[in-house]
Amino acid sequence: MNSFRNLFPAIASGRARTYLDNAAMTQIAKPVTDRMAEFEADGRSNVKRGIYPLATRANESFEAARASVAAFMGAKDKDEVIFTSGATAAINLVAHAYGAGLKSGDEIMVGEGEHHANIVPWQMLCERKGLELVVLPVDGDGHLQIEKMVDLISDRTRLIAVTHGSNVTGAVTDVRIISNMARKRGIPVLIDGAQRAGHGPVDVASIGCDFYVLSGHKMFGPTGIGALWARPEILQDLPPFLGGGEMITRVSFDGTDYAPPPHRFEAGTPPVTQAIGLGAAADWMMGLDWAEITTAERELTQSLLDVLNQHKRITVWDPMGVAAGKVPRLPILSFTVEGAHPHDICEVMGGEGVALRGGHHCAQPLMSAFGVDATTRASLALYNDETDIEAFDKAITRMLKVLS
Amino acid sequence: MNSFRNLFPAIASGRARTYLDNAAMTQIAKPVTDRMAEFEADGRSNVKRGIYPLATRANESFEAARASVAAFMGAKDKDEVIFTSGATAAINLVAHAYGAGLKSGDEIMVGEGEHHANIVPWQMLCERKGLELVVLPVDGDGHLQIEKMVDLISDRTRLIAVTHGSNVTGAVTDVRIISNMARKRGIPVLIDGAQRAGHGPVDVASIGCDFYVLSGHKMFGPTGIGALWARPEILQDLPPFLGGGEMITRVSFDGTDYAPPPHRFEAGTPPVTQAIGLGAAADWMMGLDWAEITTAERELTQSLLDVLNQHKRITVWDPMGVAAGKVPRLPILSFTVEGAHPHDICEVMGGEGVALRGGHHCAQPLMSAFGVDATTRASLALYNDETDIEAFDKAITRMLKVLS
Amino acid sequence: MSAADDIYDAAIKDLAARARNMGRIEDADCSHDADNFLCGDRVTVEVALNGDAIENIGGKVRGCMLVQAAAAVIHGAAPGKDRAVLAEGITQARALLADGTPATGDWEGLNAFTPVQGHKHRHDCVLLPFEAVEACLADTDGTD
Amino acid sequence: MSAADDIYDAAIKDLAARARNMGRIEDADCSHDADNFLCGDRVTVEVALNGDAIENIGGKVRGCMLVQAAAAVIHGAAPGKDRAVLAEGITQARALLADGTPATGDWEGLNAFTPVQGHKHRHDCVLLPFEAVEACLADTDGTD
Ligand SMILES: Cc1ncc(COP(=O)(O)O)c(C=O)c1O
Ligand SMILES: Cc1ncc(COP(=O)(O)O)c(C=O)c1O
Repeated sequence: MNSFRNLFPAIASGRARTYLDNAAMTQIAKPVTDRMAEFEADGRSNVKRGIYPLATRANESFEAARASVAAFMGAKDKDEVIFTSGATAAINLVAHAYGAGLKSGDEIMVGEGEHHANIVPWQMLCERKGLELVVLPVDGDGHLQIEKMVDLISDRTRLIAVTHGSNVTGAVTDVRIISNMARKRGIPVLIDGAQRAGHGPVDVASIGCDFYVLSGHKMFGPTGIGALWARPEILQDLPPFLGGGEMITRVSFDGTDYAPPPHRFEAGTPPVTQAIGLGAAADWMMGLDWAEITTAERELTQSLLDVLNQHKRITVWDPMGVAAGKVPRLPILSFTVEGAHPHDICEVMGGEGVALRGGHHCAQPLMSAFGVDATTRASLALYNDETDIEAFDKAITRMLKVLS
Repeated sequence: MNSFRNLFPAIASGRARTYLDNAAMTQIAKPVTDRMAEFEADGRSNVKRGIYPLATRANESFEAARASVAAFMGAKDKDEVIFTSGATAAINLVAHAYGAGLKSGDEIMVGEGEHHANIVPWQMLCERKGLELVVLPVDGDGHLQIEKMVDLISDRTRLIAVTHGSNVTGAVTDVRIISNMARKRGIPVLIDGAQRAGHGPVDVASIGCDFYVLSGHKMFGPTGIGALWARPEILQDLPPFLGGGEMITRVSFDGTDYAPPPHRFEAGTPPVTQAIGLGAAADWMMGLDWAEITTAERELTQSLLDVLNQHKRITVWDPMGVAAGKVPRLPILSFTVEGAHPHDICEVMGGEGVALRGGHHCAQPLMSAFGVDATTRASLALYNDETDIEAFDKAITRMLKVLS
Repeated sequence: MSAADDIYDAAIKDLAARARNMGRIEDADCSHDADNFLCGDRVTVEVALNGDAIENIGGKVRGCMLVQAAAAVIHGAAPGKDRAVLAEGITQARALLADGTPATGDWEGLNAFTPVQGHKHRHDCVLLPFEAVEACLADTDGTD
Repeated sequence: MSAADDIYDAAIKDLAARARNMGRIEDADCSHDADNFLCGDRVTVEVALNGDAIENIGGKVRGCMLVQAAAAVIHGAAPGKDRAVLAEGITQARALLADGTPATGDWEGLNAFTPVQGHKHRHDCVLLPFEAVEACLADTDGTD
């Protein structure tokens, strides 16, 4: 048995058996729930201003969590990390705070294969400020066509927002090339790391991007928490997004002075316990052997592909070359079955104990590019193993029979 | 011993001994942590779209929590409740979504004694859209001067935002009168119930307001969660605030259609586990005898006042008549000590095991109205009892000696 | 047999296959897109009226087998009847899903959905095509 | 004695009381407000220079006893000295708080803060007046 399974009570107990919906939400790790439970059982308190012992302990735990998340992301300083309620909130923060400085006619470039979280905030920004949304297309198997970027960049391009890893196909974007090209032209780059973060620490310094976002619930951490890393030079001058307590220096009805980053961007009581949980998830993940895990994840992905490829009715929407192990990919894949709708597939396979997600995966433009309404998705995490593949194989066979 | 103490491990164990900082954050109740732990141990999943059994269970738990919170607030239908990451996020949501329809010259009225969470979002809205912020003043003991409201309302007043209960003085606002006056003039009212919610269920129907916000961590629930109730007629037409997954009906680069409420306002993966926790807190609180608890809280407040009134160096910033039990109040009070700064008071009392908060309490305009920089605050919750008053009494005596 | 399989019986499959017979109507009196925003399914319906009678129903279903089957039931039952038949269909569909009340008369075909009763999270699939036709008809009668 | 009391000894109280002697300076060469945004404390400083020498320091302290005491130490040590003395004061204050290195020379008065070393969350209180004077002087020298 995969040795990680013991750290996930829902997996170990078999209650979440054959859980292959990790791209939507992973199970939560015991080191995470333990640290959160300890924080609350020992007396929780609000952070940032208290003086009594519980309050200083809470604040130290909260700031230590920030440091852990910063280390997980490869940030130089913990204060480059802003806690948000999730990846979506983090992208919206950038769309509002960075977007506040943009003017009618400016352009935002997004990938065609993005999750709605990395499309809709930009559409709304464009609507508010009269900007143009420029779309960088994907090819037939969902890879961004980076070679088209140069032609699509203009002297009005103000931001490039792309995913690090697709939540539909598992395609990994070459974020270093994109950041490098953008940097030469002085254009900031936002990387949506929501999917990537569940598969090991990242390094914003070597990527060379300007914003990086992630979500706790996709990296074995709690729900209700996410993080935004931003280059400190940019953060320093960004106006706040949400208003409230703890993000100000002084408030009067004549005017209000804002606090320095990261506090300027953390209005109100933050998700304290969840931030501590995300810190625990980051710490735990940083202690693992990711070379080994990545190899295991690739092998299992290949096994999934092998199962699917046995059946003529099944088409895999597979990033080019990945099946053969040539390019980096996340252990996420989408498939369609002739004559069967993804919701029905998920229903039948769910009945067999196999958790899959069917639908547009919040990536309708990518579905349009593929010319389908919906796909069925299987996505792995470090606790999946061969027993899951066997169950998947059996359930696929049954599903093909039931939905014939 | 107070019978609630057993339901709060941090209190029962004495680790959070003499915890009198409940207005900043309450301790979390065992029925809440139990329900959250169960949800995760049994296999969590993302909500709103999944078809396999864990996903439908997650969705049912999430929507049941929405129904619980709706019942706690006195809402007719669960879909009038939007989950947010806290009260601050809820107020910002209204400032953006409702604010989107306002025009230069329109006016927003706020109370002078508000928490920054109910000031700064409106200041930022005024800045963005060229609106005017009109301030409804407080009197010398921090009560809103409702009688001035009529004169301050104009035909450009578009919203009145006031707190249900002050986080500094415990003063309770007569939100029914305000809502009634506003309603006659067609002006929506937002009530900030962050403090009030920790002291029992509320009833938006009988208040007659249009928006009501609260936070989980101040009502024995988890951090990272809050709720907005809004009148359905208003909600129906409000544009979304944050963009992302689960808040859309259809996304394409030609344009995007938004989902109906409440989903239109819940972009991205919500704080699933925390929403379930808030539902548990609401359920638990709805089962308690609030007449009895309120009496006990008032008696303890009186005991705190009695302790403070023994000392000539101490001034209590007490809502008029409350000491004598004449008007409703929350069990929150602020005091200043001649020759001693609140931070030093909190340090010394914290050393004695008494947790108090000192500072401006995110209510700097109220501090200015009082002519002070900061106060020291004691705030009670249902688990406080006479042992806390005794510890407070002893610590006050010691503090006065140390800081003489 | 696992819990989920019971809804995919021969009756449902048969109906779903028949949804393909529902062609498009060029000169419909009304057309409407109904979305299940939670799952992304979409039903496009077109209705041709003849006075108060439903002459023909067409459109396109992009959704699961249940959505297709429900569209096929409507397509089989409604044409040639008074428009009021639709309201009756919705009532019967809701009753069947709620507590298993068997459908009768024009809507007997709905009984194919009896196994869906135990699958609450799929009830909306059955109702989506009804809502689409209802909204479509509402566009034509000025009531609403 | 409880853990928190040790910082409120006679030396600190004495210093804090002396902060009141720090008057305002009408025609200062610079003035600056420094805020501890986390707790809300604010130090307003005014500095009168005579060439590179600090002639006088004035201002107003709205903060806890530690902020007051630190302001009093500066007010006692800096006037009459070259402006460079301030940088030395900050270095010594940081060293004292970090690992208890005793302050020496002009800044011996800082040793009153030795008990604060164990109260990490109060270190910023001691540093706030220094940061205020530093920012104030930075305004006058064009470096920055
Ligand atoms: C690629 C990608 N980006 C962003 C998001 C949004 O993350 P969240 O829902 O946690 O805010 C997701 C989650 O589904 C995702 O897969
Ligand atoms: C009266 C009042 N309103 C709003 C808030 C903001 O709540 P939160 O910090 O949970 O967003 C608070 C919390 O301190 C409060 O006391």
